[in-house]
Amino acid sequence: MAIMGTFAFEEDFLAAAEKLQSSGFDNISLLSPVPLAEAQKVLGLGKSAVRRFSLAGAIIGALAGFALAAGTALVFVLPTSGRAIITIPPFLIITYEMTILFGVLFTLLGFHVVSDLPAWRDRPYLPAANIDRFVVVVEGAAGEQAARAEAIIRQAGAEEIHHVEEDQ
Amino acid sequence: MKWGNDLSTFVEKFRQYLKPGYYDEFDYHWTMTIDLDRCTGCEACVVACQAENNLPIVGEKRYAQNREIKWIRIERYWEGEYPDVKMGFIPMLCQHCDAAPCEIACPVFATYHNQDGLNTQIYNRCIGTRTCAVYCPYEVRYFNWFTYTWDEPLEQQLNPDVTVREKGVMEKCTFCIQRIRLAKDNAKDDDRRRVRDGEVVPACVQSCPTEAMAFGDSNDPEAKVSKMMKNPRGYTVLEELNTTPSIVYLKKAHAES
Amino acid sequence: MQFIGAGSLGVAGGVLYGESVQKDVELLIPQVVPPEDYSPGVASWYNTVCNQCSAGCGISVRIREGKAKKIEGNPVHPVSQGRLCARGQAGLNVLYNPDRIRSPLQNATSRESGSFTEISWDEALTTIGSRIGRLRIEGNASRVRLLTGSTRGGLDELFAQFMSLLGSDHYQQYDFTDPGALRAANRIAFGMDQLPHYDIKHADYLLSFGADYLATWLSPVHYSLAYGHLRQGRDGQRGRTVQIEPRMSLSGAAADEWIAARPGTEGLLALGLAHELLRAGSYTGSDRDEWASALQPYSPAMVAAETDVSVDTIVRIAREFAESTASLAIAGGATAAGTNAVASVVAVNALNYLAGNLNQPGGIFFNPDPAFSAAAGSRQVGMQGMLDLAEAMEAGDVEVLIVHDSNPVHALPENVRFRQAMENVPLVVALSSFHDETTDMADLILPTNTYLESWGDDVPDPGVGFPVASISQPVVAPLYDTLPVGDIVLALARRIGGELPIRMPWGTMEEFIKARWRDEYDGRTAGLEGQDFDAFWQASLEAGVWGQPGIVAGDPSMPSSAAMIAALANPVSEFAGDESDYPFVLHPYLTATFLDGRGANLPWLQELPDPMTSVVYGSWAELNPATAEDLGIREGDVLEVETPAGSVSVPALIFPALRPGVVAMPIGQGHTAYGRYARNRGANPMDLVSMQIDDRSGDLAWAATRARVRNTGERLQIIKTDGVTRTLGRQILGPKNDHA
Amino acid sequence: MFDHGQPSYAEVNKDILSVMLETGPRYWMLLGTTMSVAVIFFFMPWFYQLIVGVGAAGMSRNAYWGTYLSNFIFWIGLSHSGTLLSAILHITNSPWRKSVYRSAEAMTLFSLMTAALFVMVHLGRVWFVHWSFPIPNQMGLWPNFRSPLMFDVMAITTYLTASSIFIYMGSVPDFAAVRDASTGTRRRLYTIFSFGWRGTAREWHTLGWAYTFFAVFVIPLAVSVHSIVSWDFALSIVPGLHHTIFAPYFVCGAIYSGTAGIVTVMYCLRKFLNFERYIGQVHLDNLGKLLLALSLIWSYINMLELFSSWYGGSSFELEALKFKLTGFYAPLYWEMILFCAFVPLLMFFRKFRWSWNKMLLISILINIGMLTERFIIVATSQPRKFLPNAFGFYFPSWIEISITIGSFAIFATMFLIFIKWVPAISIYEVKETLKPLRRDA
Repeated sequence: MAIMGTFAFEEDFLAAAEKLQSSGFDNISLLSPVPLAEAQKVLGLGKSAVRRFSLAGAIIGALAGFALAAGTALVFVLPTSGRAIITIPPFLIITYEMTILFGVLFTLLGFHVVSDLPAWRDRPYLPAANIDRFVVVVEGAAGEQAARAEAIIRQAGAEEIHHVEEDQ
Repeated sequence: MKWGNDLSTFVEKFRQYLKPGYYDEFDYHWTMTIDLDRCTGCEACVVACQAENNLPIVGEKRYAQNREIKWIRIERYWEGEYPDVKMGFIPMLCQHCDAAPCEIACPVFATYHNQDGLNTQIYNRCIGTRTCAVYCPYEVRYFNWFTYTWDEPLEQQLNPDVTVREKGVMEKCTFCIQRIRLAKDNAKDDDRRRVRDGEVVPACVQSCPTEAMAFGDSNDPEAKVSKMMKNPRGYTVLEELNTTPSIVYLKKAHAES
Repeated sequence: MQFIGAGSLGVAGGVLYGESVQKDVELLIPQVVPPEDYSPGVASWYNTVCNQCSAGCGISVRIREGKAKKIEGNPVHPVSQGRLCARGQAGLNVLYNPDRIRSPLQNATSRESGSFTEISWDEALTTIGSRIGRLRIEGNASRVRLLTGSTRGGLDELFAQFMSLLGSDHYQQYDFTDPGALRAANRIAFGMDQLPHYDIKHADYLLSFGADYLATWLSPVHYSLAYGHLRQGRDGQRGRTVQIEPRMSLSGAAADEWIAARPGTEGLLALGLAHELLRAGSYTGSDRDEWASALQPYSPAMVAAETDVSVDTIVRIAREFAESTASLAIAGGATAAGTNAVASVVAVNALNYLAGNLNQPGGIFFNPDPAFSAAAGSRQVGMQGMLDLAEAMEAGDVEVLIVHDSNPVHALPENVRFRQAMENVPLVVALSSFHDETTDMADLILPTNTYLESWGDDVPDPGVGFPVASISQPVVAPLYDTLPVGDIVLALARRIGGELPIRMPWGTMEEFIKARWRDEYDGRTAGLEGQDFDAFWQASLEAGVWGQPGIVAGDPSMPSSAAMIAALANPVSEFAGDESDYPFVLHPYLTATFLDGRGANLPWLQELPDPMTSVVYGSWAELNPATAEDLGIREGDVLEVETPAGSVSVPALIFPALRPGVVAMPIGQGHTAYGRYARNRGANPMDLVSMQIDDRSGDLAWAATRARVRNTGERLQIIKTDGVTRTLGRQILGPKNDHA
Repeated sequence: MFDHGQPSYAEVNKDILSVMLETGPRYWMLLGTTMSVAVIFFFMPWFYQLIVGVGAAGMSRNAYWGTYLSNFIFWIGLSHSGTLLSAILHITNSPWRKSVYRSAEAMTLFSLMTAALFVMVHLGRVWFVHWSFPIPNQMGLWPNFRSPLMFDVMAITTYLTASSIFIYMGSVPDFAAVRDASTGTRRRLYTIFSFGWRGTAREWHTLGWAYTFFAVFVIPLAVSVHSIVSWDFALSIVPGLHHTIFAPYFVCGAIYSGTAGIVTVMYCLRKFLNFERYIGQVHLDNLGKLLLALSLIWSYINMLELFSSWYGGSSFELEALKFKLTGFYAPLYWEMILFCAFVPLLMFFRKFRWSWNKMLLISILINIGMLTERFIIVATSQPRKFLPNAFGFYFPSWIEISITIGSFAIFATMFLIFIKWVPAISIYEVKETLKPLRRDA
């Protein structure tokens, strides 16, 4: 069972978030219509792992790029214009493009992995959160725990509180 | 894969492939010399080429649009004004450059340098980007803007040793590669390693009524071309571009006195 | 219904797509089971004789799967020596021309209509045979006329026999390109009919008076070979050539020096040179004084004034000509086409005579008696003969006119009225492969095999210094329901009956040729020892040519200088038309591609850029740049060129190497018939030529007409491959610095 | 920054989404027109050309490259607006970017597609175009990676991929907004499009990082793409094309025409989609300044090009130069100079920078100028190469002209479809620029 509290104002929302965080609720998500640096701070999100994907992608791309150009040149040796078969300068251009291509693709992959999207099941959500409301969601809290969470949220000045059954 | 599985050979090959240039390794280096002092601009070579290589009859309309296809053409240049006016002819055909500007241009390897030192054009491979023609400083590449047809029964003349090109394909002088292939086969048949000098000549050279053109393998120092190339009148067109053409022209001599 | 709709839509789309991306399959070998007479994929070569001009080059034709693929020069033939000109190679277009006549035709209605209906050979031959037969019996055989082009060798012999047996002495030939003036002049100078062998190959100073020996004069391929040798064939010795003509021809372009003397005065210039030669005292013959007196009037000063060539030039050229060890002077083209043609050529001959070039290497060799004692050109009647013929036809003296390989309606000036004269001939028979202007006027068209499908033989004229004869054999099976000309003649003979079939017993041309060669073989023994006829025949057939290099002409009857001197008079050509109304001189010239127009129906030649101007398809009128500027004429302006004889409209072309005051026009285009490639293309300058005849040769003075040009204001694109024809200082023709 | 007072968060959603969700007849008429123009002017002539051959165009042995290639370059150039600007401005986080970048990126994507189409039209045998892709095949034959055209293939495919990912990822939160605001099929569709986006802090955080990396990758990519396109010319030895300056010249020209393109597009968005509240003076002003700067750089490089060819003094270069400046196409050349070098100078005056109509006019003139620039490059250099005897002339055929017109219709069509599928202005980023939802705000 999940508890959702909607807030009209950022401060209340953040206050609630901090309170919950400090009182040991680990499974909370903070929904907001715009990115909020503070909210991310509350959850202690620092550097994202996405950047590792990007780096890996770029490196793999560079290798793949040169391998493609040089390798295919060797598969079928066709001399042109008296140039070397493995002609470094033009192959660097291919390398360059492939670096970027793979970099981008891996970053995309990274995004999906880290943000664990696409979501395969619906999760507690209020459309208002994508318009002009801030929503705190506490999941996996039951019984007396839930009551405490609800108290904290209400105390922080939530407009409404929703209870939703999580589909297990 | 060409290099097999052996790593060392691979590395060795790899090193070798890093060096530019290849001409010294050619089996043959087919070369043509054209003596402008003999050339009279009679255009016999032009028709010879048309007959040998199935060049289309494009018709008046296409000609007016500069869509003609003539693998070898005669360029004319006037010098001076009347009455001291002179005319200079120069046959212009694919120069089969060792450092051909056209070859790097092709994205699909439709044109490349083969082991006879020929600048080849593979019609089946061509996708018609026309880049090679733009890059060619001698403007000797011709494009099939249409699929040309022959008025029946003219098609019966078509040379079965040469393909008929379809629309969207680039074409150019091949040094009559079909003749070269035949000569090499014959050489193989009677267990000679190499084609004899003068055993094969392109249609244009064959027909030239003034014997202005010579053709042969310049790797062979005894060949006629090798001797002609040493002529002090020898030069290559647009030398400053460093395309190292396989066609050496012999400048028109001037009457003493 | 929807299904059909959708289906057909799909089909249409498929078809269009296929159309757009695929090309239809073509079979290399038309038959499923290849016939025995050839093995697929293997080329065989047959030697025969070229018929594209009257040089008589030997050719080898490449055959694959029974189809002719390429024509090259016959390496063992002394005329072409393995080389061939553009015209010769385009012979394949003659064989496979889409516009060939494919079966006997009968004129459906009127002659003008040009519409024909197919008939059987039997019917056609019977019609002609019976008619001629009747005339023969009536003793009116002379009402049968036979006109051919420059037919030589066996066919000529066959025609001659046919006509003489018929009892008509009216077998005549007309070929615009036949060097009648040259023959006449040589007859006067050297007293011989056949042309001498001009040894350009070994000359080191060639002085050409209007003779475009590299493109159109006598034997272009042979002379081109010779030219190559003259230039670079000998180590350290490069022959010089000087060309004298008002409009730079191919030979002029090749020459070291190009002199545009005033048109019509070339002969005079020759005399001026002769005068100077004599004065310089290099000639020491016994008849020196006669010459001196005869040449007295032609002082360099006087000649310079007349010819517009500076005195120094005259003196210098005379000196060079005299001093060169092997000098040679030749005359042709416009020089041999003035009212003074013969006089001019005689003057040139005199030059050779005085410089001692006769029977010298690099000079003029007289040919020995030709094989088959062929009397070359003896039946060429020239323009006078054609006028007589036209007159006879006009007068109704001609009942049957047989035309072969000659196109007078196109080749003769309008004012001969040949076309109209033909109206009065009850039966005109054309032996032809193409619907040319004359053929279209015929009542009966007997389609002939092309020369690549026929038997024949030929004795090249001019010869090469020793006896030569070539055999021409069919290299492919006839494409259509046509017959070789010879077979037609023989068939006619059989139809006509009387003694003809008895005296002309041969079934086919092949038999006739073989018989002819047997006679020749029996006649000659020298050089044929230990070779029976069959071997000889086989060898000659395979080689395509037979010759005896050993034999040379005995010392010729040394020319009588008296005759020459007598013939020198009146060296300046008279022009039709008054200079005040017609300020320009009309200079028609033969082109390397079409010659007198016979090549105009060959697509390869139509698409071949004209060597000097790069123009394709259509004709033009050339003007000197300065002249054009004065008249405010740009390239492509349509000019009306008008002469006393008529007028044509052609686009203007600015030509740098043309004497001011001359308007030059290429001959060969302007056909009103002659197939899809030739019809209605350009103009025919012969329509402009006034009827003037040099009575000493009876030939038309086609270069002796004045003209005026008018800018019609219309424009017509001249199709040419040339962009800019100046090097713009780029070293394309070779580096400037060195002096190799 | 907002001319007509600040909208509330809710209004932002309403305004922007309404464009997508409510469709009037005018839209359908417009779409119908552009589509039919595209078919009649572009695809039908192209099909005809497929059947008869490229000869349907005006090219000949004097110019093997014609308007197809010059248009290709033009469209590639136009594509440099969006992604590049958007990325640069994102990295230098300048807030005014936020309301324009979405449509700018869309422009990139669509002009890139149009450009790709022109490659197809240009090819002699387009049905074999796949031979130029590195696809394993039984012939064991691979494309020639030494060829400038292969650089193109690689660069453009990469650019297409990168910029589509870039624009898509930027719109994921907005897809969620569409999902929430819609029902039925569209809702299901956008549920998929938005990956089930909720806007949790973690999602925002990852998106932020990823987006920044995309931006970092895209900037050098965009620069490389147009450099590579310029090398198609510069790597030849043809006089008039063989210039080292070409890469910067093309890149600068590309951004130049792209930016001008944005101004035009913004004008339309503002006018027809009533985005007056979001696209305001500040954007126009900033873009104006940017354009001005670019035009100055462009003029400078142009002078450099002329100067270096003239100073080099080689007969070949001089001939090409002479033909360009005084030949048949000289009027076009000077028209280009007028439109791209002089007209933009007007933007020195605030009067012009602040007037939508004036800016629209200027931006359109600039792009006309850039279109002709590309045409001049192909039409004046090729007919004046090395051998005077082969000098000639090139004039486009009616088919080429019609296809050129058609390409604009194709672009418009794609854009019209786009505004119905993707919020033309980034909802959440506009919200960021509003005053935050705080008590103290």
